[in-house]
Amino acid sequence: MLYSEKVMDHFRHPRNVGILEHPDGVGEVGNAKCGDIMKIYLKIDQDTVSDVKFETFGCGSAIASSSMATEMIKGKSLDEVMDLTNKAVAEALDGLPAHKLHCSVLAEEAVKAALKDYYDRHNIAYDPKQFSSIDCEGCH
Amino acid sequence: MIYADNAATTKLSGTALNAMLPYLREAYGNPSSLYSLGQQAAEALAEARQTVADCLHCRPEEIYFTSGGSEADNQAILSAARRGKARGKTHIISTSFEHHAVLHTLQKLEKEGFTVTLLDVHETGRVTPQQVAEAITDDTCLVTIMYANNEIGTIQPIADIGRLCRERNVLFHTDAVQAAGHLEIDVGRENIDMLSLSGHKFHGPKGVGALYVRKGIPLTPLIEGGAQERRKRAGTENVAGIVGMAAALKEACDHLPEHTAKVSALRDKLIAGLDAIPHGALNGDRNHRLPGNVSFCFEGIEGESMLLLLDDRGICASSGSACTSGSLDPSHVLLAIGRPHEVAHGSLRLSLCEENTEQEVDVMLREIPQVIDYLRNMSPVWRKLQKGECSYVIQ
Amino acid sequence: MIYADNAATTKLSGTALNAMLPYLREAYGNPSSLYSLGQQAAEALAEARQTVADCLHCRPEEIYFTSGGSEADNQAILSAARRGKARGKTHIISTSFEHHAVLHTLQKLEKEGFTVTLLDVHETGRVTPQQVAEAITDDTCLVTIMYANNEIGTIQPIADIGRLCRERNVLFHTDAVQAAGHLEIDVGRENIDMLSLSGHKFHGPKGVGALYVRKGIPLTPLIEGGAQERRKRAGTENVAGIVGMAAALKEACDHLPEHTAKVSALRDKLIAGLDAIPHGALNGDRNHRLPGNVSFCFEGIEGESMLLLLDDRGICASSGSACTSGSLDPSHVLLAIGRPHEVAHGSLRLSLCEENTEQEVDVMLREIPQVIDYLRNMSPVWRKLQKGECSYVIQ
Ligand SMILES: Cc1ncc(COP(=O)(O)O)c(C=O)c1O
Ligand SMILES: Cc1ncc(COP(=O)(O)O)c(C=O)c1O
Ligand code: FES
Ligand code: FES
Repeated sequence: MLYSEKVMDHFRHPRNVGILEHPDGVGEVGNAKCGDIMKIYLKIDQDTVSDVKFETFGCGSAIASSSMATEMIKGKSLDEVMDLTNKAVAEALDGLPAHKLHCSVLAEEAVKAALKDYYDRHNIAYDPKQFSSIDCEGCH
Repeated sequence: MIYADNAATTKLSGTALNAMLPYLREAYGNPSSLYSLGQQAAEALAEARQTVADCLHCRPEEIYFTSGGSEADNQAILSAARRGKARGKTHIISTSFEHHAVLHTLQKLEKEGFTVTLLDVHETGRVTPQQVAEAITDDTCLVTIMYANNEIGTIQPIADIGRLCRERNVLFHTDAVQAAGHLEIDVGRENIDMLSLSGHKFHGPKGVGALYVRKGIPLTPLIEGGAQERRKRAGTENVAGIVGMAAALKEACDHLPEHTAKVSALRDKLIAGLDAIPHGALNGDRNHRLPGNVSFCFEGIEGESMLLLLDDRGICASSGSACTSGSLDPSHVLLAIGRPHEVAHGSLRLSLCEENTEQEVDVMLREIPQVIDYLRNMSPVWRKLQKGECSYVIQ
Repeated sequence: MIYADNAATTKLSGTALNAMLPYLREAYGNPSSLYSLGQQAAEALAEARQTVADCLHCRPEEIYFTSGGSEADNQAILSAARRGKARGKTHIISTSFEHHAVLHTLQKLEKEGFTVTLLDVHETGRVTPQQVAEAITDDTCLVTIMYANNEIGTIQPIADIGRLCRERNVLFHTDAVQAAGHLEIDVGRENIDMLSLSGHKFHGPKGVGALYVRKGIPLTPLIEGGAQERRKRAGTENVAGIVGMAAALKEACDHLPEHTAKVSALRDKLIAGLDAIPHGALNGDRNHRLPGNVSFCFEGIEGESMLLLLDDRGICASSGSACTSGSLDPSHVLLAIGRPHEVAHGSLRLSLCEENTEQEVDVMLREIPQVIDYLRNMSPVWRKLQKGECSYVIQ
């Protein structure tokens, strides 16, 4: 199979799909031109992700990566969220085909973009360098 | 399972398989061998060549067997280019939505100094003979235009282009991989100089194809070696494959009108049903279209996830062509007919054959809208469109 | 019927046919398609690649499937030549008795400005590593030397040549079409950079082959188009053929010592029997020889008539190689080992496999001398030799 059982499970039964009405942070990365957009909504209570939802326009591995990423950060402290890597997402999915690894990159970036949005909205100081990876240049 | 991806490949027909089996079992001789077992294979090749020639309305000595459509395309184009270069002509005309077997070969020639004009195929997915006429210069050595497109199924005005090329004394090659066995082809009447076809697109085996080259046109080998195929294509012949391809082509051509009627009725029903989905649109001309081809773009969703969900529901479909599925770029064909990138990503191709049924069409018309709805509901792009934050490309 | 032309082609093994049948029937998906039917074909390809890699002792990603041995030879050599040219190196070393798939490709390169050294293969039909060492210059980009010769069956000192090429940093390709499945091959241990093989020479199907290319060595496509074979060989994959070839190769490799023992005993009996015919001689080295190869030249007769008479007696044999049988020239291989033209015309190749029996050998040893006698009796050449009007070349 093109995808692992894990990927197909998250693709067929995506966790946390949808939107949050009053999110504390929203991150959107990618562009439809490239064929993939991910949007992550965060609800944050006491420096912890209390709820998370996602919307994705993209391939099977993009949907599975978003689903897995939201599971991995739900209930986690913001420090832990900051430590999320695309590699961890891909590994949690039992791997992705080489040409689909960028979907997991997109998932990491969407989460971090949402976190950055939370910091921005709440005037919380952060080191901008931490978020410097959020761009689409290196995707393809 | 509903198999609706006959443009990617087809099921080997029973007739073709039965024709092949003796050559996979007891009749295993090498056609170049002198003894009876070898000559039996040589006769099978000769018969297959005659059959293929009959289907295209040419002579058997104008047929060269290859390992498939890609090889035939490569050899035809490179061969015409060599001939052109020898005469000081290095301009080639083609279209922007050819198969990669053609486009990549042209790119290779461009690096060698050839100039390539890729004609616009318009929103309809068709070139006009006028475009070809205007593009031909004194430097033009080859026009290569596909008979029918593999993704959107549009049929080109081949006979008109053929006449024109013949008048202007320019070689004309057509990639008929999607047309052979599905459309009536007469290479003589249509003034075709070279034509490529591939066995597995008309219920023949994979890994075997043919190149028609009009008598008198020199052909350069792509694969050098033994004296097979009148020294134009070396390598021990895939006897079983060739015999199977010929049997399948004959079967297809013998039933052409009947299959066309059946398949195009299914196609039209499918198109009518999918037309009802909002913000979706048929790709390419509605009339000049392969009998089995249904190709749509749907806004707000991405093709691959649609295919995977359809697979879960037992429907085999594709998004663009099969052989580029390893790539993330949107289909060059859909871009060529003017679909913007974001819409080109949401494409669905259903390609039918005479084994598909009306019941299957009904199932597809039930399942596909559900899958599209489901995916649109989780798509941030669709939400924005719905909210009016950006505007629909397809009304 | 006694089939003694296994160097021309072999009977498809039952194991290989059974492995193929599912892919000729229900499992007809295109390996590039996303849905399960396609992925099932993709998995079959992956498994076949692993199997072939295991047999050659390399990694699956070093295996490229082709349409046969000729295509593999062409692609390997052209690819190495492109790489050489890019580095300013345009000298290639080969031998004078390679298969035409190699020799004709080299001739094409010569026209493009490459210099080709064809090493002498001596009366023994073998090159020495020293010859290769002496021929390599700073300008050498490729050494291509066949693993075993298709006509006279002589095995080359591949491991020694490989070591030497690696030391001198020159690419080494070997045409192992006659060796794969018949000799133990380890591309790593033998320092082989590229290796060609063909399915139908070891009881696999016709029209499918493989090219091994060591990791890190760039490969140029011969056939451009889709993304198949990691973009190095376009065209919808011959899934059934590839699966059949892999099954046949595994079967051959699994039984290698056993088959070698059996077949070489038959060969030796045949050679001993034919040695008794006056004015005939074995072609090529007696020891470094494919297990199944028996190749003789008989003075005073012509090969084709011998083959036709043997066919009448139910024996399938060949004279030289199958794929040059359209030509009237004597075998370049026999000329290369120093046989004069008149003797080279009187050649007989018997190539055995594990399905041949001792009884068949006995029949051949009864029939062949009769046929030779008969033909000599009507040969003016033979009469002259007998009368002492000219002298025997073979004592
Ligand atoms: C040594 C050798 N190389 C190459 C080939 C070509 O293989 P194929 O005919 O499968 O292309 C053959 C046999 O025909 C051969 O014996
Ligand atoms: C229009 C067209 N040309 C060429 C090809 C290549 O044929 P094959 O894959 O048999 O080499 C295909 C299909 O794959 C095709 O649809
Ligand atoms: S989303 Fe396509 S490049 Fe990043
Ligand atoms: S999102 Fe397009 S490839 Fe994954």
